[in-house]
Amino acid sequence: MIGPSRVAELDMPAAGIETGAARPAQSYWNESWERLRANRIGIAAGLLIVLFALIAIMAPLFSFALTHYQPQTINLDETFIRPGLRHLLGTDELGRDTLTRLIWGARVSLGVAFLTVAMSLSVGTTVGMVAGYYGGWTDDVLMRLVDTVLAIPAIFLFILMSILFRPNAFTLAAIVASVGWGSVARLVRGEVLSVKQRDFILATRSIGARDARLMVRHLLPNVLPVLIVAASLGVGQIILIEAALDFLGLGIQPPTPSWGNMLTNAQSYFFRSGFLVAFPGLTIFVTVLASNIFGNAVRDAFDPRLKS
Amino acid sequence: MSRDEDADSGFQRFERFLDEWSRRDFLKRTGGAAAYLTFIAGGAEFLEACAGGGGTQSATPKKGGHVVEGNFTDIRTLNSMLSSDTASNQVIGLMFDGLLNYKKNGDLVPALAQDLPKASSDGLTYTFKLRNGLKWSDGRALTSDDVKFTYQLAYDPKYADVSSPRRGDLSKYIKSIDTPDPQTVVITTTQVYAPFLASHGLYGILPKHVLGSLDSKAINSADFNTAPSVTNGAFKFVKWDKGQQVTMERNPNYWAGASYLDQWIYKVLPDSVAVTNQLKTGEIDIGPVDPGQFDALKTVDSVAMSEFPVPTFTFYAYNLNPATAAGKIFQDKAVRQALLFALNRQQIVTAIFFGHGSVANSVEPPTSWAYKDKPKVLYSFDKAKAESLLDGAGWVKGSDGIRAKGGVKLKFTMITNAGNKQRESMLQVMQQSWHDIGVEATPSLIQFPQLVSQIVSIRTFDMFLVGFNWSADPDEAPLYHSRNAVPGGFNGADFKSDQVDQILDQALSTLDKNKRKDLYSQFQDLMSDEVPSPVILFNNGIYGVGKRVQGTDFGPFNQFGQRPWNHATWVTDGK
Amino acid sequence: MTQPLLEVQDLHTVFSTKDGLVKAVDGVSFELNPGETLGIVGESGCGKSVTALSIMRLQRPGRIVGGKVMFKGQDMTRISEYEMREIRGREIAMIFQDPMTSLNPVYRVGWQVAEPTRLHHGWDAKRALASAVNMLGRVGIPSAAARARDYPHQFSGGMRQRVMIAMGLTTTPQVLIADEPTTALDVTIQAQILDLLRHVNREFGTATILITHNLGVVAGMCQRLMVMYAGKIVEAGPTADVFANPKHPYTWSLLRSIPRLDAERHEPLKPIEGLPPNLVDLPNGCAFHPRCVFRVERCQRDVPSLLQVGDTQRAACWVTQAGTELKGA
Amino acid sequence: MLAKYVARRFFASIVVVLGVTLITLVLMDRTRGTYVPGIDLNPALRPEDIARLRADLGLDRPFYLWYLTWIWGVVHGDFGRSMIDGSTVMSHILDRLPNTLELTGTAIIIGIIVSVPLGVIGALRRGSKTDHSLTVVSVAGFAVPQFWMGLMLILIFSVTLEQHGLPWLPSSGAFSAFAGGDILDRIQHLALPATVLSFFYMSTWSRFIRSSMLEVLSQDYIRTARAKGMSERRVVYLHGLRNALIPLITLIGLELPGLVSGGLVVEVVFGWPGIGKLAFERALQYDYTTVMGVTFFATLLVIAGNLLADLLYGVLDPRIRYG
Repeated sequence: MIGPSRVAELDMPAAGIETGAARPAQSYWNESWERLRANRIGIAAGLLIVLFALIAIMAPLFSFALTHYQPQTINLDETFIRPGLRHLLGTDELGRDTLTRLIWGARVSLGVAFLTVAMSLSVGTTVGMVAGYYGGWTDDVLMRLVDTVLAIPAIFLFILMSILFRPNAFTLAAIVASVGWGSVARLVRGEVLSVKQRDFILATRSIGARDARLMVRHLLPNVLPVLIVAASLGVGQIILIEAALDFLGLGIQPPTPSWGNMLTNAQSYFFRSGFLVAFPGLTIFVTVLASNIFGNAVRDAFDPRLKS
Repeated sequence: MSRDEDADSGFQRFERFLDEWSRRDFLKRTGGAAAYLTFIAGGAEFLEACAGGGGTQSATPKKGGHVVEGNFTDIRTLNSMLSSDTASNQVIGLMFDGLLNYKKNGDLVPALAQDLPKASSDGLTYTFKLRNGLKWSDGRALTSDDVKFTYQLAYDPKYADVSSPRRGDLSKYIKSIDTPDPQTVVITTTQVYAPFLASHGLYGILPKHVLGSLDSKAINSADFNTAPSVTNGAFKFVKWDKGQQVTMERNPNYWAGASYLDQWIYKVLPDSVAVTNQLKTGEIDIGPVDPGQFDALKTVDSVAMSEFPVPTFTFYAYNLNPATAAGKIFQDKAVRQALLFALNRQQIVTAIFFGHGSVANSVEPPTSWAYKDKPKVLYSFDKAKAESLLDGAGWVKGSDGIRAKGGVKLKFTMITNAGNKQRESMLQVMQQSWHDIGVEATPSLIQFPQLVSQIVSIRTFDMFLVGFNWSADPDEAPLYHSRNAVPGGFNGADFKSDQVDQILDQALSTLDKNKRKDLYSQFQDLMSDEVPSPVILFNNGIYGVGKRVQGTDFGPFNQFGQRPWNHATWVTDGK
Repeated sequence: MTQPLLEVQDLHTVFSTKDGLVKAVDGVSFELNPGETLGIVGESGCGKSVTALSIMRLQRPGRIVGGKVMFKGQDMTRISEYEMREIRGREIAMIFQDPMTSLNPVYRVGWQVAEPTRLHHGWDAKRALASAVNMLGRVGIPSAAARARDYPHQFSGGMRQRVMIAMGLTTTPQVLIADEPTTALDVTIQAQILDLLRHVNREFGTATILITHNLGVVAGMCQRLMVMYAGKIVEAGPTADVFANPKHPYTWSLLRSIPRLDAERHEPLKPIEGLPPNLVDLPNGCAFHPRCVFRVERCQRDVPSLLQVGDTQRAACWVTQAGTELKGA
Repeated sequence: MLAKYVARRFFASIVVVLGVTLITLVLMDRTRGTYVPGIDLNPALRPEDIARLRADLGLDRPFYLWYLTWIWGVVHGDFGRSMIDGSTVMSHILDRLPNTLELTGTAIIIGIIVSVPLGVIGALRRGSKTDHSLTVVSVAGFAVPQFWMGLMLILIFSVTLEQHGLPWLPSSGAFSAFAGGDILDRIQHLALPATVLSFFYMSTWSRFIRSSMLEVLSQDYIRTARAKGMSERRVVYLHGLRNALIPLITLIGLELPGLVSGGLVVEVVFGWPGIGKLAFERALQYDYTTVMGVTFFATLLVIAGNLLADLLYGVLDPRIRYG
C-alpha cells in the first residue's frame, strides 16, 4: 500500500477510459490472513497463547512428569520454600508447589477466558442477529433486554450470580458472560443492520430463502470479522476480569488454583515471599500482554473498517 | 487477604488474633489469675488498671496531639443500643461509657457507677449508685433517668419498635428499672441471671435530653445515630466521613479526667495489608495486625507489638440433626472423636496462624475464669488412634479408600466463608488430614451471609467452620443449649444434650462464682467427650502501636469497646 | 512568449511499496503561462494527480527525487516547508476530485472558506468571513450569507465543489490546480462547474491546471493539453491540434474510445486493448507498446523522448517521430 | 425533533430502570437465604432478636410486595434507609458519588491528557519505532491486574519511600486522617489511585485515538487543509484531531455507567470512599435499600451517559441528526 491519495487514484473508476479488467482482487479472508501472517510479533504472541493452552490441557502430564506434585497437595512442613531444584518455583503458604499450581491454574484462567468468550459471543451473536434481522418489536424487546443487562452494575451481577452459582470454571465463565453478551449483541445488531440493506441480502430474500438460512449463510460471514476481532481482544481482558473477581473474593475459590486467586492469595504474604507474588503476576502479565498483542494484530488484519 | 471483612465484621478479627505465642505460661497466668480474682474489685484496683497503661512508658504524659487508629472494618452506627458489631462498639466505646467496664482480664470495674452494684440477697435486684457530678459533654448532668432511658429502649414495650438487637435478652430479664433519686438506679430482674452484669452492664448510656422526645421509629433514624451531639465518654464526636473515618475530640467533662489527646481518629482501611503498610508509614498509630504480617512489623522500629490471647475461638461443627444425611454419620461419637484426633492442630497453629494462637483443649477460652486446662478427654494428634476408633465403630475402608458403614460413605462437605484466608487454609488441611484416614471431606466456600443463613436457619450443611467471640462470662448456651437449636439460634449443629442443658441452665441461675466454676468444669468435661463442635484453636489478638503513642494497654477484654485507658493515652510528640 | 508563471522541469516522484519502487512521475516537464488553462489527461494511475500534488509538495508518502518546479523564480522543491506553506493556498490553490469528502465535516462552510485569508492575510475572523461570503456568492451559491453558517453535509455535491472553488479563490491565487473537479458529480452539474471554472479563469485571470481523465472536459476548457501515460508526458500541444491530429498512438486510441457528437454515424467505438501498465514493473522501451497497434520493433527496446512532431505538438513516439501518420485500423 | 427523540428515549429508559431494579431485587432475594442484614454471629443475639429485626426490615414479606413499597417510595423521592446503618440511602449516595467522580474524573483527565498525544504521535509516525514502542507500552499498561499494580505502587511510593525517609504518597483514603482535606492533601491522596485507574484509559484510548487519527488523516479534507497552506500542527490538531476525537467522546460518555463498577477494584485497594466500594460492601451484606438505591442511580447514569454521548456526538459532529 502506498498511501491514501495514491490508492484513491489507482482505484478510481474511469468513466471515459476503459481500463480493462482490474487485477483480480484477493478475497477478503486471504488478504486478512496475509496481513496477519506478515505481523511476526502478533503471530508469536498467538503461538504463545496456544502454547499456554496446550500446557493447560496437558496439566496432569506436567504434574506427573515435570513437577511431581499435585496442585492441591499441602505440606505444612515445607511452606514458603524458595525456588530451587525440588520446587522449581518454590512453594506457597501451605507448602504447595507453585509451578504445579500455575500449570493447573492455566486450566482455570485460560479455560474461563475461552469459555467466556465463546459464551458471550454465541449468545450475543444470536440475539444481535435476531434483533437486527427481524427488527420491529423483536428488536425492541431484545434491545431493551440488552440495555437492562448492561445497565445493572456489573458488580451486583458478579456478587449475586457468584452466590447463586458457586464459581467453578464453567459457572464463572457463565457469570462473566452474563455481563459480556450484551455488548456483543449490540455490536452484531449494528453490523447486521448495515449489512441487511445491501443488495445481495435483498436479492437472496427475494428468491425466498428461509430466514435461518439467510442469517447463517449470508449475515454471519459478514459479521464474522467483527466477532473474530472481539474474540481475540476479549481473551486477555477476561483473564484480568477473572483475576479482579478473585481479588474481590468472587472468583474461583481455593483450593482450586487460578492465576488470579494465587496472586490475590500471595498479596498477604508479600513480606514473606516475593516469589509468591512475582510468578503468578508475571504469568498473568505475559499472557494478557500476548493476547492483547495478538488481538491487536488480528484487529489490524481483520477489521474491515481499518482496511485501506 | 480477606475481602468480606465488612460482612464478617466481628468474626473476622479472630483470625488475626492469632496465636502461638509459645508462651504457654503467659496464658496460664492470665487464665489462672482471672479464675482466682474475686468478683468484686475495689476502686483502688480500678485506678491501677486504667491509669498506667501497658507499662511501656515512664515519661510524664503530655497534653495535646492526636492518635489515628486504623481498622479494616467500617462502622455502622454510633448508637450503643442499636449496634451489634464490634467496629461500631469500638467507636461507641470511645465516646460513651456504660455503668461498668472491663479490666483487661475481664473483671468488671465501675465506670459511670461508683462501685460495682450490690445484688439483693435473692439475686434479682441490682442497685447502682452513679458517680458524683457526672456530666454530659454539653454540661448537662447525667442522671439515673438517662440510664433508665437507655435500657428502656431495649426492654420497655413502649419502645418495641426500636430495632435494638439487645431486646431479646433485656426484655426477658429486666422486670423494672427504678430511679429513687438522680444518682441511684435499681434494676430488678425477672430471674437470677448470672451473666447479667457482664453482658448487660456495659452499654453506653444515651442522653435522654436528646433522644427522650423521640418515638420508637424516630429513634431508629435519629441524626444522633450518625452524629451524636452529646457524649459522656473520653471523646466528643466531631465528624464521620462515611467509609473513611470518624473524628473525635477531647471531652472536657469526662468523669475520669479529660483526655490528654486533642483528637482520636478511627480510620477505615481496605484490608490487613493496608493496616501493616500504614503502621509502617505512620499513617495510622494503632491497628490490629494479621498473624501473617506479624513478622513484617516486628522489625519496624517505630512500632511496638502487643499480643495477647482473646476470648475467641475457631471451631468446626458437625451437623447432628439425625434427619440429615450428615447427621446420621456424625451421631456416631467415634466419628467425631476420630476426626479430631486426626487433626494436627499444633501444625495448623504454627503454619496457618504462624504460631499466633494456641491449640484448644476446652470449649471455654483460656481467658475465662472458668477455663479448665485439662478436661476429661484430650485430643493430641494421633492418627493411629483415629483409625482404630473408626475401625472399632465399624467404618471400614472400601475399594476406593473411603470408609463406609452399612452402605453410608464417610464423606461430607465442609463450609466456611470465602475471603477468610486462615479458614480457607484450615479446610484444606482438614481435607488432607482426613483423607489420610479414609474420610472424604470436600471444602466449599460461601459468602458470609449464606454461611450465617446456614448456621442459624437453613441448616443443610454437613459441617461448618467459623469463629466465635465471647464476652467475659463463661456462659456458652448460645452455641450449645438445645433451646438455641430453634431457627435463629446459633446452635446450628443441633447439639441436644439434656445433661448439658441442665448444667448450663443451672450455671446461669447461680451467682456463686465457685459453684459456677464447678458447673462449667463439668460442662467442659462433658463437651470434651461429646465433641459436637470441636474447637481447633484459641486465637490471639495482636495490636501494632506506634511508639509515639503511650498509655495504651490492650488485653483480652480491652481491645474494642472496652478500654478504660482511652483518656489516659497520650503521644510523646504532642502532635 | 511571456515568461511562464510555473515551470516544471524533469520532475521525478516515486513511491516505495512493498512490491518495489513506483515511479509515479517520471521526468515530467511543462510550463504554465499566466491566465492560461492547461489540461493534463490520462487514465487512472498515469501520474497526473501526483504531478499536481508534487507541485504543491503534497505528494506524501511519495518523494520528489529529481527535477525542479520553478515558480516566481524559485525552485519550489528546494524551499523550506514554511516558505512552501506561504505559497500553498495563497499563490497556488488546489481543488480536489471529491467535494463530498474534501471539506471538513465538523466546521462550518464559511469558516473553512475564510480560513485561507485568515491564515495568509492575517485577517480577523469577521473580515475573513465577510470576504468568504462574498466569494461564495461569486461562485454562484445562493443566499451565501446564510449558507456560510451551514455544515458541508447540508450542501449538494455541486454546491460543495463551488465551495471548494470559492475556498481556493479567496486569496486570489495566481494558479488554480483542479484535480478531477467534476468526476464525482452528475453530468448536468459537471457542466455548471466547468462553466464556473471558465468564468473564474476569465474573471480572475487565474492560470488553471485542469487534471482529468475526460477528454471531453479538456476540449471545452483548455488552450493546451498534455497527455500522460505511466508517469510520463506522451503528447503535448494545443488542444485543437491534438484533437484533430493526435501524434501519439495513446492519444489516438483515447480519442477513438470516446463517443463524439460529431463522429461519423457508423464509426464504432474502439476500446484500448490490453491492461493499464503496472507501474512497479514497466515494460522495456515505450511503456505503451504492449497495447499499441502501431508499434514497431524499436518501441520494445528504447524509450522515446518527448520531441517536436509537427508544427505545434510534441510526442514521445518512435513511430510519429519517424514521420508516420496515425491512421485508424 | 430532538424533543421527540429525547421523549422516546425517556420512555424506553423507564422500562430499563424497572427491569434493572427488579432483576437486582430478585437476584438478592433468591440468594439471601434467611440472612438478616447487619447480623453477625454475635452470641448476644437471641433467635427472637433476629426474627424481629427481619420483620423490622420488611424482609418477612415476599419480594414483590417489598418492591412495590420501594417503588412507591422512589416515586415519592424516598429511597429509604440503609438496612445496615440506618442512614438514608440518599445520604450515602451523596457522600460517595462526589468521591467517585473526583477519582474517575481525574483518571479520565489524566487518561485524555496522556492518551491523546500518544495516539496522535503513534498515528503520525505510523510504523516507526516510536509507534511500535508506544503500542507495546499501551498494551502492557493494560496487561497488569489493577489490584496488583495498586499494591505495587503502594509498596513503592508509599511504604518504601517512607522507610527511606523520602517524600512519599499516602496509600489510602481521600484525605489525611488528621488535619487533611485541603487541595494539596487531596491531590496527594488522589495520585496513586488515579494513576492506576488512568492506565486503563490510557491504554485503550491511545490505541483508539491512534486508529481514529489514522483514519482521519487519510481523509480528503486533510489534504484540502494542507493545500490551503496550513502548518502541519494546525492540520493535525485543528482539522484532524477534532474529527478523531468525536468517537472518543462516545467512549468517555460510555464510561459514566462504569462509575459504579469501573473503579471498584481501585477503590477497594486504596480504601477510596467511592460509590463502587459502597455498592460492593453493601451487596455482600444484603443491604437491600442501599443496593437498590445504587442500582437505580447507576441505571440513571447509564441512561444519562448514553444520552450525553449521543448528544455530544451531535454537537461535535454536525452530520448526526436525531430521528
